[in-house]
Amino acid sequence: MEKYIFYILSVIIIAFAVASVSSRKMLRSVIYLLFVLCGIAGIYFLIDYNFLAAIQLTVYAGGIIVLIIFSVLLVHHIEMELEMAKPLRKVLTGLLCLLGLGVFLYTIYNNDFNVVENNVTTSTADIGAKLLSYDAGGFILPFEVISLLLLASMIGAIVIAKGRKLNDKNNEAL
Amino acid sequence: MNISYTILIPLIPLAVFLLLGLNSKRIKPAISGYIGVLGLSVSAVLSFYTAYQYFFVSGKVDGVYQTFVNKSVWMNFTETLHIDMGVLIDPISIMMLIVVSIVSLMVHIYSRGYMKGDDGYTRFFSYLSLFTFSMYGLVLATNLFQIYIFWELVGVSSFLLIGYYYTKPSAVSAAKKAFIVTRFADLGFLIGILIMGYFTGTYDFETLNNPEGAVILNWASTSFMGLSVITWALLLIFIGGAGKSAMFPLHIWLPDAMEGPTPVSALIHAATMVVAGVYLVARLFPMFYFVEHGFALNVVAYVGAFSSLFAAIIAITQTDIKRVLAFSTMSQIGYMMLALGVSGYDGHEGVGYMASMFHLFTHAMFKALLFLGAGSVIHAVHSNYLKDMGGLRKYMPITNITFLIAALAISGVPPFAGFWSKDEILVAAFEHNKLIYYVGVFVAGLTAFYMFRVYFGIFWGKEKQYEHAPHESPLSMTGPLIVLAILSAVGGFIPFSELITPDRIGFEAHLNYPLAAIATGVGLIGIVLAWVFYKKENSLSDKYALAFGPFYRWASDKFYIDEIYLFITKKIIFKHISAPIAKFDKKYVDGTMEGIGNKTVLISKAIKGIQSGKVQDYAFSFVMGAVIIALVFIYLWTN
Amino acid sequence: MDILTLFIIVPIITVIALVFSKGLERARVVSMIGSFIQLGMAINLLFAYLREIKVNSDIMVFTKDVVWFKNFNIHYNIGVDGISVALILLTAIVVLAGVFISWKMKELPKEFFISLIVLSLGVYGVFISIDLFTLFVFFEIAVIPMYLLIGIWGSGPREYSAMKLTLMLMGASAILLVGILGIYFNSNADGGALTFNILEIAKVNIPIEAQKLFFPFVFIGFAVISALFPFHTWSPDGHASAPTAVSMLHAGVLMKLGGYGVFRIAMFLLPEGALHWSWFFIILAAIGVVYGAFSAIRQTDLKFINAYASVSHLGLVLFALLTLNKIAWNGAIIQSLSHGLLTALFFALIGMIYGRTHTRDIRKLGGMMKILPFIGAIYVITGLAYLGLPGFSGFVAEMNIFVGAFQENSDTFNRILTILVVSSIVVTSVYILRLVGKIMMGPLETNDVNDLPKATWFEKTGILLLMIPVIGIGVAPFWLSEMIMKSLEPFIQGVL
Amino acid sequence: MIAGISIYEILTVTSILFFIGIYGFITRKNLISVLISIELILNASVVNFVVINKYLYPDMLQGVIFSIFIIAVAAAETALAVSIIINLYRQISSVEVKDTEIMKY
Repeated sequence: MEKYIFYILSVIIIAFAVASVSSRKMLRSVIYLLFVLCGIAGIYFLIDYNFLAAIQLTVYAGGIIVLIIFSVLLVHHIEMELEMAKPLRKVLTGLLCLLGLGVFLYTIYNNDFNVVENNVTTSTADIGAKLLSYDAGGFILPFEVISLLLLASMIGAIVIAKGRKLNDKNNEAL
Repeated sequence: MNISYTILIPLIPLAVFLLLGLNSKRIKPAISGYIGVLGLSVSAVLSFYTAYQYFFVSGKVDGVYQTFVNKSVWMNFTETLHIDMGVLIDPISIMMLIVVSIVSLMVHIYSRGYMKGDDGYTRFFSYLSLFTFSMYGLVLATNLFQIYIFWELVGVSSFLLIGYYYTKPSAVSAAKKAFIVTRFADLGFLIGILIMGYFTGTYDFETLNNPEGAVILNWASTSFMGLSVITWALLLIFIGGAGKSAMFPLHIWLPDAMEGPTPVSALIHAATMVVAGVYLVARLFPMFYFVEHGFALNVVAYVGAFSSLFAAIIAITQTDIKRVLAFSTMSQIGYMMLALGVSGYDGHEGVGYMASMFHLFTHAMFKALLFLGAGSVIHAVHSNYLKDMGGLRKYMPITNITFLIAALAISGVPPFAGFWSKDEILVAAFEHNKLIYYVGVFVAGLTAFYMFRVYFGIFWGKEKQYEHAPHESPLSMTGPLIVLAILSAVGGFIPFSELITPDRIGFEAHLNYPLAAIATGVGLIGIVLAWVFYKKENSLSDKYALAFGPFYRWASDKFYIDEIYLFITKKIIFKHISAPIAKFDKKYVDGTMEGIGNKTVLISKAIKGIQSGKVQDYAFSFVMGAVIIALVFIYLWTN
Repeated sequence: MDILTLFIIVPIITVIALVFSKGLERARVVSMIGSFIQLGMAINLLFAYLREIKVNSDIMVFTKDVVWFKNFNIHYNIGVDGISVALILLTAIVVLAGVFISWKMKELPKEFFISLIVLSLGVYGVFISIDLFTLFVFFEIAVIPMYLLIGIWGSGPREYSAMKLTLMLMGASAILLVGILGIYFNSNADGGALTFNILEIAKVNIPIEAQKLFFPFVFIGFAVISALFPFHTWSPDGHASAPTAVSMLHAGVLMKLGGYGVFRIAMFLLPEGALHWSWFFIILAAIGVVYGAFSAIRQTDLKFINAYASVSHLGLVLFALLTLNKIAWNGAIIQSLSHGLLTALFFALIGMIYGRTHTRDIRKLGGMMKILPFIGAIYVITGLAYLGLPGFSGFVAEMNIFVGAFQENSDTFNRILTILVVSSIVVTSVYILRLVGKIMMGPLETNDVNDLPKATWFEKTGILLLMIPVIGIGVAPFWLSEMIMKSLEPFIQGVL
Repeated sequence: MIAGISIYEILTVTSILFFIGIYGFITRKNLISVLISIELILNASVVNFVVINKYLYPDMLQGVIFSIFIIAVAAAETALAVSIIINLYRQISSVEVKDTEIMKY
């Protein structure tokens, strides 16, 4: 059963990923991305990382996609057709990607993974404890760093998005 | 004999030149004329004094005229090879000093009248002084290099004086032509000097000319293409002389040089500068005579004889009186060359040398007179052409008489000066080379004919319509004419053979009556023919001109030598050497350099795209690089 | 302060003063004072040198040695001999004359004078350096301002010309650097330390193979700036586009660096290489002499004519150097001086004519003598001096070269080339007289130029500054040639 | 663990996803599309972290925690990118990659 679900998810991910990068309509492209992200969340569910799946859905599908959609709506007409790259470029890039993929797969399939059969379930509490742990192997420092980063990026995003024009207006007001 | 004061002879004109040249705008014309004449008078007096001292007081030791030298080093090359500056006093340099002094002084005086009212009056006198300085320097030179230096300076003063009317295109091109042709000849001279300097190790005339000296004794030591290198050097030096002296085929500048003011023609292109070539050969006469048994001297003789004949023929056909005189000058200089060429060295053998110098002297007098007379005529009628003249004897009696004297002198009618010198030349030629003798006699006849053609054409014949009645020139112009006429009349009685000989000993010259009679007879025939043709206006001359047909036309077009030169310079050098070089330079040499530059630009343009600033291109390259590196690693690890 | 370093310090001070001076008036006065001091120092140096050599028999006097880069043994090592003294004097004269000629520079005068002074700094530096590397650095300092001077203040296709000139000279510098490094890495052939010091390298027997290998690099590297055929093409364009003072400095001084470098480095340090290669380069030099002269005949732009004439005259310098003969070398140095002065004069006069008539096309000029008597007279005199008239410096130089080229160690091959080269004096007279005849003499070409402004006091001063040494050398060459000959002694010994 | 699915298959899928992302990154002409492609690439790597954690080291949580960090960074990154895009759009009225080339000067 899980096997088939995985295959279905894989097909969804790959198909929508392809659709996402080849669609000429911006909004659709974003929506296809949403499906890809949801598919990935599905994979997380499958391998029993429910917390991760939840984050994937809330942060990615909920936050990032919404952000992108907003930006699309702000800068585009919905029906606007996108300019596409030259065919030669596409072909070359495609070939390059296939070659790269070949390299990857060759490497992966030639690598003997030391797979441990298991059925461990990871609870959210474990993850939380690990994240906030001061002990050896704890992630409190990166956690703080990330939080600072998020704060900084939030401020940065606001400042950048405000742009010059507001400043100009202020100057005019003064 | 103390000769240290002689250095003043050239330096005074130099001072005058600097004074007038630097202040040409500030000095009033009248004053500048006086300064010029005064300065030159001092030089002339000094020259005469030197001549007197040398010839009659202290020049002779044991019956041989000595050489006095006073020099200092100007530039060192090696221990032995250096350029000196100084004065050299010997018979021929003194003779030349006298010639230059007399003619230059006369011309200075004459110019005060002739150039009156001209814009560049002061400039003219400064140029004249420059020329006189250079000529004195040339005459007094102690070595080959010094003579070359002043040789160039006379060339440039000649250039400046020919181009004196510098707004006239014909004058400018004549000046250029004179300078370039003579400079081309000087190229030969310079190479000759270089060869001579290297193979003999000296430039000094005394060392070179010593008949017992190492140079003359060892002439055969090195040879090149069958001739001794010294002979080559002499021939090359002679090319320089031939250029200045307008010998065939380097004569083309001389007729054109008549574009200059007439006094200049008289001074430079008749009496002094053009005989510099003769002087140069005479200066090196022992070398010419002894080296390779006189091979070079023979060349001189034949070139002289040919030029003499060639110029005389052309002179008959010219209608511009100054050009007739110019070709006559060329012919007479050819005569002098011929005389040098047939001369021997010892005792009476040296009669050719003596005659040449003698003729140089007398010719300077009567040719200067002819030119100044012609100038006087031109001044009166404002034209150079015979067709605009005629019957002037009534208006210009003094000019008429003096011109006649000069014409008689050049035609070799006794007892005028030309007769004596010409006779000596013919004697020398008769004794050494019959062919040249016949040429000489023939030329003597031609000379008489064309001279009297001009004379009759100007002063006799039909009176022309003159714009305003011609009048005799002022005293400042007729005075020099009279002085020169007197000299032309009596100059032949100077005992040259006792003063100037190759071996410096002197001999008793005597008339060779049969030869003198033949020469005089031929001259008289020429005069009579001219009388018949040109005394009265008649059609005889045209008839004979027609009879000669193409030959006459060739002669009147100067045998197309000018055209050949033009062809060579314009068509060959300018068009087929210079222009292609300029084009080659632009197209290939520059093109190659440009090409390198352009290729660099192209290459940089081609690779500029790599650094496009497009993130996606970078990403592409990055991925490609990563993949390639991965492939390399895989390849390395799996094998 | 030692007498030579002042030649570096004074220009720097002048430049600093210029930075703080505003406007044309002050800038030109400051640069004039600076150049005057330089000229005074140069004259002082000349006399000091003449005194010094009486008591000091070293090759170079007034030497000073300060370590600069210890690792590579680079020193700030300076000193002069008679040749450098003469060339320094030339530079001082030409720079001062150039300042006078630029008296009315309108655009960015301050920057112009700064570049000019920096250029002169580089030139002085080259002439006083004994250290190869220092010399190279100064060489580059002299070349770089050229780009700005032509590119900013030039006329016509100035950017093109400036680019071409700079690129070709830089290319040459690259080649030169290879040569210099080649010498440097062979300077320990006798076991000592690697050194850039010219005097020390001269004592070392650099392996013959290395000499043969590196001589062409050094020679070409320097000869390009002396417009060696076929690397001369930057010169006509560069001169034509450059402003007057820059043409003067360039042709007058900068192009002399080539001959100087060939002499001081290529010939002195690589004598075997010189012997081995001279036959080849002498052909190029001889071609350059004749070729430049013939090219000049066909040009119609005054500056092009002079540029090609420079190719011809500097070809003569290289030719003389390659004959490997003391007299010819003496001639080469004098020719450098003479050509420097005369070309500077020529370019100054061309600048004056151009400033008045706004054309350099000889077809459009004529009869200038009538309306500009002073300039006309000087032009004719300069022309005559240029074609080697006795009484001017050109004659002295040419005669030394020709006589030298005929002396002992030359063979038939050299002599035939010499005769070829001698014939260039005729061609030179053809183009000079054509020029003089066309633009100075003859009828006036246009009627509306009847009242051109006469020469001003600063123009006259500039011209007289250049004219006096020309005549001085021409009339009394003995003292100069004595001084140079004496300095040549140690150099010629290496070659013979 | 997914029953019947080996690690190879999952890695294959993520590799494909990764290269689709790269393809998109290189070929798309629009800044937002480029951003989407970056998300694809990030996701592919996140899945890899997770999967390798699960299959090879089930007792540890590093992979998971790293994934969380990556998601956080991606969110921050997207927020900044979007704000830049919006600002850019205001300045030059375009979000085409080719129009932003002027930034290289």
